[in-house]
Amino acid sequence: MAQALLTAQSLFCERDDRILFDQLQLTVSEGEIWQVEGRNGSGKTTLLSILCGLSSHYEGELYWRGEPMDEVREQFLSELLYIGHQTGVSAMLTAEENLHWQCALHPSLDASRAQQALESVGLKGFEDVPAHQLSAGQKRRIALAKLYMSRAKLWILDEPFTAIDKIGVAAKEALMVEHIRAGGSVIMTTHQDLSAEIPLHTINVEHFASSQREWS
Amino acid sequence: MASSWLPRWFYQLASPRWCYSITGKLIPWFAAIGGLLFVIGLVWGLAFAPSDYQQGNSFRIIYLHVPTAILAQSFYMLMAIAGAIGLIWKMKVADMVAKSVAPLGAALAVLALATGAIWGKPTWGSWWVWDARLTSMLVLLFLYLGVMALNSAIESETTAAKSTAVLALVGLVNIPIIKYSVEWWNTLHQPATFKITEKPAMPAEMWMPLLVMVIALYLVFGLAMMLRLRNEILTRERRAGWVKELLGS
Amino acid sequence: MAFETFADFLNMGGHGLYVWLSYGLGLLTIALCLYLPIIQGRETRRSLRRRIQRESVKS
Amino acid sequence: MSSTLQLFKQTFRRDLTLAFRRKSELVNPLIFFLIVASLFPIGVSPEPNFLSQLAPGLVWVAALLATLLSMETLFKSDYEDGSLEQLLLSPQPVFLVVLSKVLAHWLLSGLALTLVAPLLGVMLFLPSEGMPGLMLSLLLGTPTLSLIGAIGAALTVGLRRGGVLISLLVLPLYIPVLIFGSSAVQAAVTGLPLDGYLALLGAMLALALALAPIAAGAALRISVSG
Repeated sequence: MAQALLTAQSLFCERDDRILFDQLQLTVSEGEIWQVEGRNGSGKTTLLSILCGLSSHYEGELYWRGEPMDEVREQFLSELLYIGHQTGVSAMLTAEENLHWQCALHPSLDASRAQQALESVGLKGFEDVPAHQLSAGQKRRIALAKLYMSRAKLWILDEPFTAIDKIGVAAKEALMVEHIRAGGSVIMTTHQDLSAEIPLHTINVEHFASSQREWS
Repeated sequence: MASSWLPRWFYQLASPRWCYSITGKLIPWFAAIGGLLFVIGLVWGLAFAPSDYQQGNSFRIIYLHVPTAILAQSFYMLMAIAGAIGLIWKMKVADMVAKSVAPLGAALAVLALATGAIWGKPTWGSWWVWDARLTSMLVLLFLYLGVMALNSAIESETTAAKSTAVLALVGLVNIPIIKYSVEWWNTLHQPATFKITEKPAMPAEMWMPLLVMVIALYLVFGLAMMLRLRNEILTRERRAGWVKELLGS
Repeated sequence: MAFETFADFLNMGGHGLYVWLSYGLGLLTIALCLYLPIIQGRETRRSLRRRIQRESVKS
Repeated sequence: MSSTLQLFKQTFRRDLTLAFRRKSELVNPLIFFLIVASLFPIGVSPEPNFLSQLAPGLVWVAALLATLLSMETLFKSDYEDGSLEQLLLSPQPVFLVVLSKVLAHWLLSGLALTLVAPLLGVMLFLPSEGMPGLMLSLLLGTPTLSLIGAIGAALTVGLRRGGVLISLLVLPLYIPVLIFGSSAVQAAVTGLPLDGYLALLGAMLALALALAPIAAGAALRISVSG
């Protein structure tokens, strides 16, 4: 029986007078890839930022390995890799410098694998070019290089494949499969169709949009 | 909200509904007692209290100036503490209290400054003097304006409440420092002026009406705060069943 | 009573302008602080009522 | 523990690198400092005696405004490119990263201003006895300005037009520093002992060091969450 990593119970979130979701349940266990579905503006990004603890605009409970999130937050963060819509790549820094700082922030990233990671995402030879001189896809690839360096248990990825070509996507898919085989798990949103071989769990945010909630 | 050592009313206070109904019951009392005390204090201070031997009758401005100055400061404290409670216990009502208090505090600070300035004219011969009290009241007004500006600049209600709470708390830490530094700066720059209000010993017939006015203004502005709070509760809880019931009939 | 006549009271020993100006401002401010939330409250209630009616028609 | 220290150093180095790559942001506050200080002789009076009396306050006001001007960029680009999210998701304490960023920022604004200040002192006919007081008070006062400014920057980072707002929030909090800073210069000019003022500036710095990074960290969390 795979251990439950991240559990969300009766999550409720509203924005601008609109209920994005209510009574949302989600349990992400070891070895699972979850895809969050929903139209644009349905609250996918919001859900991800709630799950990783960036947003506090919600009601409900979050648990990490069965413990309340508030009590084990540090532990959770040290086992988390998050790549958001904004990738966290500074335009004025080179790929190498960007990764270097990320490694300092997140001890779960293995700094010694930075070179290899950049090579894997096809940025060999671009290590010392400031990111603003790179294309959008290349910039995103700097962030995605973290996937190759990560020892984190849970990956939360928000549209990681924007501006990434097919070969790149396939490589990341393979990486994710490898990650879940090793007992990790992934929560992601994407507009791309993932290859059929990936064991995919899905959750559609819109299914939770209608609420019977009695406002207290 | 797991800790149980807090008294029960604290948790009840957390419920907007309870808060709405209790303020509804309190408002008539505040209005009646506050209004009565205000009239008593006003007549007593203006007509019956003896005039000051040095400043004459312009001294009577004290019955407005000092209470508003005291209230402006305690409202700031209230705002910061309510903000802190909102931050720590995620109590919605506390956020609403903080938001309703801010404009009243600013109005009080303006009033304290205005009466201080008007008092300054016959006392010092000019409308404005960089006296320690007036200066620190001016800074307090700036702090209020900053809090209000931040609150109105942020669209999301919850984010606005949290941000202003942080700012109000930072201001609260700063108030004693500002007060001290301004007082010290003032003595450095104008050593020989006499203070506007600090009298060695004010006779009872002078300070009694002052006390009445302080209490009266606490009640009156408490009333104003409750009125604002109730509006805030209704707007923020507009989708709650009890609000619909209340307004639907 | 600190004043002999009503005129004295208004005059305030020559400082009438300052005293009455202060109290005038004070009363005005207090009145505004009470009046504004009251009319605002009326407006809020009215718009919320309309909103509730709209919703009940819809459903 | 060593990884925490490592993060502090890395952030510091990163922010210095970033600042040196955006040259204009580096020199803009300094130019602003010079321009503001030269507005007063032009706008008020170029008379040396008059200016030398105003000089302590003028230099301090100019330094305060220049620091404030440079504050807005402290978290802005990190917010825009998502670095701030990464920072907040670090298991390391946020206040430490904030402290490191402020330190880097201060080196390039506050310290730079302190070093340029004597030039302004000369332009405004500040008596030469006042120079050590000017330098020392700025040295102790500008870090406090940066620390307090960081709170304002953190509160307004998510807002599109934070520029004027940040001044509104932060300037009232700068008043005690301004009072003791300019008084220290004044005392130095008149030959009075400085240590009292410097001690007060130091005490304020200590308080700001202890509290401001925590407040700024909380404010960042709120801003990113919103």
